[in-house]
Amino acid sequence: MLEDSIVIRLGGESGEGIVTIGDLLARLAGASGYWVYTLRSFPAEILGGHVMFQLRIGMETVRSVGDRIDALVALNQDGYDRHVDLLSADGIIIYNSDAATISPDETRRTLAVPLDKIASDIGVGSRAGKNMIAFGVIGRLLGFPRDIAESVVIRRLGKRKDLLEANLLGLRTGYEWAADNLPVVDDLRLPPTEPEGACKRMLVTGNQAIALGALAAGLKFYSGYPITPATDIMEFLAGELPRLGGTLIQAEDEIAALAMCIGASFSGARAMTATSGPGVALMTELLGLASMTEVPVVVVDVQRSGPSTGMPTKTAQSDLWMAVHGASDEGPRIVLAPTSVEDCFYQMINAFNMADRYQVPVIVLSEQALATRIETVPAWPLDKLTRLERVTPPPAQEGDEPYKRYKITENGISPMAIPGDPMHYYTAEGLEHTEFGAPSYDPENRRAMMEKRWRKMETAYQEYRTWPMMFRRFGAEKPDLGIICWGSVQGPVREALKRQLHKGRRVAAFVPKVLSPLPRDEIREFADSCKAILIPELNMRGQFADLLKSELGIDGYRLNKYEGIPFYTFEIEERIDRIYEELGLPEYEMEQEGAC
Amino acid sequence: MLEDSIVIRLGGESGEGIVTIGDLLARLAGASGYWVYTLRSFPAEILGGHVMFQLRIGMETVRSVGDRIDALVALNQDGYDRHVDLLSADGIIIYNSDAATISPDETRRTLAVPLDKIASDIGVGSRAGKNMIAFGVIGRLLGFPRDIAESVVIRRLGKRKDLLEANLLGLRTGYEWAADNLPVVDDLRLPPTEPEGACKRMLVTGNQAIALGALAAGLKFYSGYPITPATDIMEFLAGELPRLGGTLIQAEDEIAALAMCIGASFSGARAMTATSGPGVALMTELLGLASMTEVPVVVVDVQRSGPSTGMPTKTAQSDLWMAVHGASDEGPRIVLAPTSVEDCFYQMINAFNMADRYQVPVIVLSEQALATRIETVPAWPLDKLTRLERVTPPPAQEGDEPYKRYKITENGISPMAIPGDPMHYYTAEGLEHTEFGAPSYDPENRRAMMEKRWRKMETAYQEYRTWPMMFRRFGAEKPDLGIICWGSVQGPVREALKRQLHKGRRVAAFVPKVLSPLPRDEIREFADSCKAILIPELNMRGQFADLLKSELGIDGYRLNKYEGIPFYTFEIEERIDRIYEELGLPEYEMEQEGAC
Amino acid sequence: MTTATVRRRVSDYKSDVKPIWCPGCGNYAVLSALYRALADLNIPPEKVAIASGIGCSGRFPAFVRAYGFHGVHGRALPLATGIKLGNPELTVFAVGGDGDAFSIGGGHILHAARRNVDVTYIVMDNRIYGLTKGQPSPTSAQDMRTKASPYGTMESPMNPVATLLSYYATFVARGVSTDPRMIAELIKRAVQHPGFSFIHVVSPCVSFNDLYDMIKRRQTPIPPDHDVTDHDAAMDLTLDREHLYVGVFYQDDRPGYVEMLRRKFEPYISPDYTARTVIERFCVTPPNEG
Amino acid sequence: MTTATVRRRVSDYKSDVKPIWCPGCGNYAVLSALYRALADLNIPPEKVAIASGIGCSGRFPAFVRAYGFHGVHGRALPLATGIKLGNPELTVFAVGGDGDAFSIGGGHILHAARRNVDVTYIVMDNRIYGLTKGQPSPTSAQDMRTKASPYGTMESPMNPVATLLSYYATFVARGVSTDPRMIAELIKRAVQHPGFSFIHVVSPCVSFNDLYDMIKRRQTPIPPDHDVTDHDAAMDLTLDREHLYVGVFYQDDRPGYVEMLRRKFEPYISPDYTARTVIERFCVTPPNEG
Ligand SMILES: Cc1ncc(C[n+]2csc(CCOP(=O)(O)OP(=O)(O)O)c2C)c(N)n1
Ligand SMILES: Cc1ncc(C[n+]2csc(CCOP(=O)(O)OP(=O)(O)O)c2C)c(N)n1
Ligand code: SF4
Ligand code: SF4
Ligand SMILES: [Mg+2]
Ligand SMILES: [Mg+2]
Repeated sequence: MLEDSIVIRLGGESGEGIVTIGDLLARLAGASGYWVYTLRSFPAEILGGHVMFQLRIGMETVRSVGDRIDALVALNQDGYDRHVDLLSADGIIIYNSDAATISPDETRRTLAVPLDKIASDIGVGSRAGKNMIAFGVIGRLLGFPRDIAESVVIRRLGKRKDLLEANLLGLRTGYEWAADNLPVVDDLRLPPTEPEGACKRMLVTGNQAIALGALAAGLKFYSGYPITPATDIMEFLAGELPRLGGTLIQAEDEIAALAMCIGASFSGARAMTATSGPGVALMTELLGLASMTEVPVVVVDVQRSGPSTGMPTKTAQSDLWMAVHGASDEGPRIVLAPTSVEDCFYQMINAFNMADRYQVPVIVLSEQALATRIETVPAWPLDKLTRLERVTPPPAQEGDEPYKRYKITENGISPMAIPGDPMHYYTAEGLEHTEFGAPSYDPENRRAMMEKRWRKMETAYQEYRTWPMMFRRFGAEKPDLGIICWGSVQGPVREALKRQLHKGRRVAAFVPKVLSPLPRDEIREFADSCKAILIPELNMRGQFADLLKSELGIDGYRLNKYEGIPFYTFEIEERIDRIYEELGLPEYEMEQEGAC
Repeated sequence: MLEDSIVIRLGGESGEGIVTIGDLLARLAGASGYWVYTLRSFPAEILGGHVMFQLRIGMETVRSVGDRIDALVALNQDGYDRHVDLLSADGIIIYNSDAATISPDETRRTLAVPLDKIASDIGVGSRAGKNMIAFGVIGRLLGFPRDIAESVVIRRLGKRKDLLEANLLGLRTGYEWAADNLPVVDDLRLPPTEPEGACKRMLVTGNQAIALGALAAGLKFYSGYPITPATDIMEFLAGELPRLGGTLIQAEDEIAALAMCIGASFSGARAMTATSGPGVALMTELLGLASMTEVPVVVVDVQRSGPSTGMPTKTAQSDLWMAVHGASDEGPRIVLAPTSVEDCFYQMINAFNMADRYQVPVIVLSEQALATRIETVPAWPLDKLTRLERVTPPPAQEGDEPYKRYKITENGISPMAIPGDPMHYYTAEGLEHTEFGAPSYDPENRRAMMEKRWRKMETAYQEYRTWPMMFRRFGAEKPDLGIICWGSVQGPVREALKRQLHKGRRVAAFVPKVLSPLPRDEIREFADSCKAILIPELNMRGQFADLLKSELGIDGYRLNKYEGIPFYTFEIEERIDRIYEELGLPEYEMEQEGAC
Repeated sequence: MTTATVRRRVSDYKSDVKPIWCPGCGNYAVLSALYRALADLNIPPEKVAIASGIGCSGRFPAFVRAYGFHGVHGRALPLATGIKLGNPELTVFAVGGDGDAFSIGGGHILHAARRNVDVTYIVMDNRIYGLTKGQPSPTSAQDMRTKASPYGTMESPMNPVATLLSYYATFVARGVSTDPRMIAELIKRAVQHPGFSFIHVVSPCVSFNDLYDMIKRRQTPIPPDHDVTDHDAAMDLTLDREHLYVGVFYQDDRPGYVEMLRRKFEPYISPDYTARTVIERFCVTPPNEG
Repeated sequence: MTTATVRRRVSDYKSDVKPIWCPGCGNYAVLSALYRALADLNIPPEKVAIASGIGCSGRFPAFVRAYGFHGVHGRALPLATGIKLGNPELTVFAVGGDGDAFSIGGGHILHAARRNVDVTYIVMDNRIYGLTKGQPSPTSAQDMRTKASPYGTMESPMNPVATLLSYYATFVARGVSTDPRMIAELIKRAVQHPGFSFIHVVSPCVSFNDLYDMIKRRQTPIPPDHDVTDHDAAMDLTLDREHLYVGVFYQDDRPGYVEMLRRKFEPYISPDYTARTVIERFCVTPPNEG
């Protein structure tokens, strides 16, 4: 077990309800006052195929998938065969003894549950019934109260009274059967916690947090095209946005989607689209248009493994190059990367604020694993969110000079009129243009306009560096080794850090949320304070490491993983070990300095 | 005058034949044994507007536009007003005295030519007639033989007998009028040269050289979509490719264009498309597909100023980021940049060879100014061109194991079957795949495949570094200051170098033709041999400088120009001066070491 | 929407930017027709937005005193769709050339028609790529010789009006640049039409494809007895290769997208249902409060 | 083209890759029909190439023993066009779903039809996005509820056959997955057709949009007396909302693109005209040799 947490993995056939059981367990753990972090696989088959759902349940915020499995729940033979190698030496196997047999050489504890037989005994032969029994058995083994489990089921099925009874019967049967037939396994029980009051915590996926952040930011227009693993952002918003007075259109392709968003934003609405790498690739021409016409727009890229179609259900951090550089010539844009499910929400607030304030496209780089996992997050402080509005021109006076849409200003921001304003007509112009927006090829004007547009990036940096939580620093105060990372790699890095501190190593981490424009002084200062730098990321070529090198001259050790799987904490630690060895970095008396 | 060359600029209304006169003068100079390098502007108006056409005529290869104008030919008032500031202090003004008046403060030599009157005297009031008179006047002033001028006109109008007589009359009138009425201006005459035999030199534009290189490389399929400044590559090939047994399709958009090229290449044909930045932006998804399916394809990007529509007729070197990085995730591709009109041809030969050999997309970065200017180039040695073929699987034998399209090999290159081969069926697969091409999400396989694909880039580097002329080094042998540049910036840099050497400064330049994968050891070695590095380029953000920094750790002084105009030699020199001053670099006795 | 007293004139819609089109270009007729139609409809200029792609015709927005968006090649319609749905108060136009509309932008029209989005789309069809100086477009005649097709084109031309009819666009009309008054009338009807409207203007390019003669020879008013709700009859008119029919081919007055949205979602909208409501649904509620 | 004696069988076209489709998916019928048609036509597998985009149906090529290209979403047709023109000896198919074809790929069909390029395009229309698990497609019924349209879709569905007819595609047919034999017949005719051919297959998605009932209720063979060269009659058949007509709607045997190319350029092709000829034209020839 990894510090006060337990990792449970469920394996079975897709469609057998693995995901339902996992989801209910997550809710049960959440409602019982624990923190959850899930991981799931998506079968390559269109229907059927093997599915894995893993939960890590902890006493406090869980930050990574964990390393090894503490308990494996195998609903069929595959569920055992495929995952048993990851089970820790003192792990436990819980298996459907009607569908799987355990290797005779197995030395770890096993708990047989004749799931099919129990189900037929109470007359619920259906899949749903069996799932509920399994849910009950596991709930009991984990020591979660039955009444909370029942309330979770009631919340989920509240409106389907027809199904509710059978499901509750299955659940109770599971609890009872486990109480009667299985030992209490202490290793499966976390210490009790005090569940806090309602609305202090939420259980959401990264994609849900993105969608909720957008709604909280005042999203008014969404257009998107389905693509794994971003589709459910659109699906979720399709049910909510029109009820909140906004509009959602499933476009004919990604190009149309972004063009519509740019149009809607031009006419005053906060607008966004969400897609994955192949979709962003199609959008780059329009990203250039948004930079040039200075129209705010938010594009979420839920990264998946490529290139090309690649591995659509596998995670990656491999679109950074494209996000920062993917278009013809040089248009300013802002790139944000949320570091956790909780942070997805905040980065959407930032995204809309920065888009509006700096009149640029903002790309939010999420990741497949982050998007699809459920995390327990503290409820967001909805009353404390700030909204930055676009700078609009002041009401025109008689005798004003004609409206300069692209006025050259010191901070680069030109007041932007919203159609309907009777005094500030203009044409948003994709050709190089004068301050009035008229096409111009004049060399002086050109230089001034390029500089004005890019000045906004400097303004953005100078402003955001004063905002809270735009970059984070963890770990030792006077570090020997510094880790610089982005996105969801923050989770395993923080966990590794904690253990490294316990070992007496002075390791620290710096995590920017804004990847362009980078918080350059802060990163440099951090890097200068370390003897060596490690840059772990989920891609092959080291895109972030390259960026740090070209923009800030920072050279670091690299750790690249590109198999579509998030980092395990131990992988980060192993790399740290190697650097310590190579450089002979010092270890100190165990110390606790620095928060993780 | 800039070392044995003369710069003549013509200015007038578009449609007045400025371009015709300029083109004829280029041919006349070429046929008279001189070297030519032109520059022209494109009016923003759709018809009409001011046009400038400039020729630099030299005794040996001309490498840049030059600095100041030696002779200004103004066909109307605008032609005088707009350009007179660039005329050198001892320059000469030749002007149509029926359409322009010269400032009374003008102190430089002026030659009035009453063009309209001369024309009406001989009864050719037409525009074409006036142009021919102007051509004749200038031809005579420059001292080119009249018979060569006539042959140039005959070659151009050979098939239009109806026009020929009137044109020849105009030409002769021009020569005669100038002989009778104008002084011989020595400054306008270059020393005589010995015109070499037929076919030793050609007069071509960069776009023509691209098209001719493609034909010489065995192009079989072209699909493209019109876009300035790449359109005339397609227009030229439309007249030739089908006659050579190939096929050319004007596609419905750039996406279809590249998809067709990928399809044609898959079925065995050498295929290419040409476009500009906005088109490449639309193509990036398919570039990823070509990387992933390992299909050779050549994409020419004639760069223009952006972002977005930007300044379509203005030059830039601003798509390097996109060429190297613009797609989702990480697919290998090769990026080439020709350094002159002559080199456009060679880089197309390289492009097709490298695409076929390494089964990757190859992007050729040309530039608007390079594409549209006429240069005299030595005739290409058509008999000495090498053709690298795709590696195909050996004929299958009974009992062979099934064909592995994506076989993991040491150099990364997997033999590629061509449809029609009855023993090597396969599906080109955009999903991550096994060696057989079957979709696979297996982590081990994934890692092996990513590495295999990227290994080809290392193989490419190790191979091309042994080929001739894949990078060039000019200037001092033991340099104090090193310049690293790419594309057409080579021209002014070489010219600046020559002058710097004359000044006794040890300056050298390194110019890679391959920008990805960079000739890393060669560049590093060069950089290590210099005390400081200067990286001049035609963009704002320093894309190449960033690349050198992130890939090779090279930090240099930057010189960025982003007004859509090529470098003048003096701009490079001024920057060098500043670096010399800042660093106090030594100046030596004038020395001549190093070829430029 | 407008204060009752204002009566606007053509000059109220003219911007300071002088058109850069060649003298004689058919697009001037469309521009003056738009001024006229807007004045007749008396729409406040600030409530008008015009989106375009790239092309000679794409330069249109800058010449109108209104809000404009000169976007990228082929995306006028999705831009206009977004503008309309971002601010349904606006009267929104998409304008552009035949290449912009039917070649690179060809994938968007079907879907704008299916959505019946409240945008008036004016395509200035000169059967050529004007701005890039004369390559064939999807409407160019077969075997036409251009710089890009020196042996003549291989493709048969499309029929824009027939295509739009097959997409069930709810308003389909044609004008010709020789008759700006008629174009103005068509624009007025199109703007008043609920939902998507399409106006095909045959607009000569004097520099690369002068169609004035063809228009003179073939233009024919749609017969007054034509029933604009009769889709088959409309289709028949377009398939007639002799005549270039001018007028309204088809009109179906079903509600436009904005009205459909209103009808569908008005029942669900309430001040009690806010982003907060949605977010709080995700709270993990302890059982006693569940 | 093939050695006279070989007689191929269905099994000669089956690859080793097992389809990953859901049991009952309509695409199986199309796959077996293709095997059957290829065997009947006795085309050597190495002369067959199949291009697809992304979707459940896009997985098609791997299941056929032939050359395949599983490309990106929406680009099956331009890929197939390139494959055919890169090697005109091949029999080339493009295959894919309704989203791939009419949504993201919708801009390419008109132009493939205008070119009359010799490719057979089979669209497996399940009126849904299968692979991404159930969003509406351009052929989804109005008001259809899916995860992405929980209140029902707003758009009216397109009519693929009518659209292809309005594009003047030269071969337009429809099959249904309940009748693989018929699909095989249509494929054979399509392959033999010179130029572009389009087969619309109504192919149920058992997981997200089960159309078997609809097919059973509405499928009707095209009347035997239908004249396939009569475009108007074909259009009428498709506009009938009661019947789902199955068979060949329209066929026009004018030459395909490859044949047109041959006719146009054969007179110009000669061994004396080579790349060298073209290049040498640019030489600056001194006057005495000019
Ligand atoms: C992505 C992209 N591809 C190509 C172009 C070049 N381009 C500009 S306008 C145009 C076509 C113009 O033709 P049309 O749409 O008919 O407009 P017209 O000029 O005839 O009014 C093209 C190909 C571009 N600007 N962007
Ligand atoms: C550029 C891009 N956008 C979106 C996707 C996601 N995607 C894959 S298949 C598909 C649609 C599938 O529907 P359809 O074409 O009807 O095929 P079906 O699965 O129904 O056979 C989508 C949206 C993608 N792969 N690439
Ligand atoms: S080129 Fe043709 S379309 Fe363009 S402005 Fe001139 S006449 Fe009009
Ligand atoms: S999801 Fe639908 S279309 Fe896809 S394989 Fe299953 S049944 Fe077929
Ligand atoms: Mg046009
Ligand atoms: Mg489908």
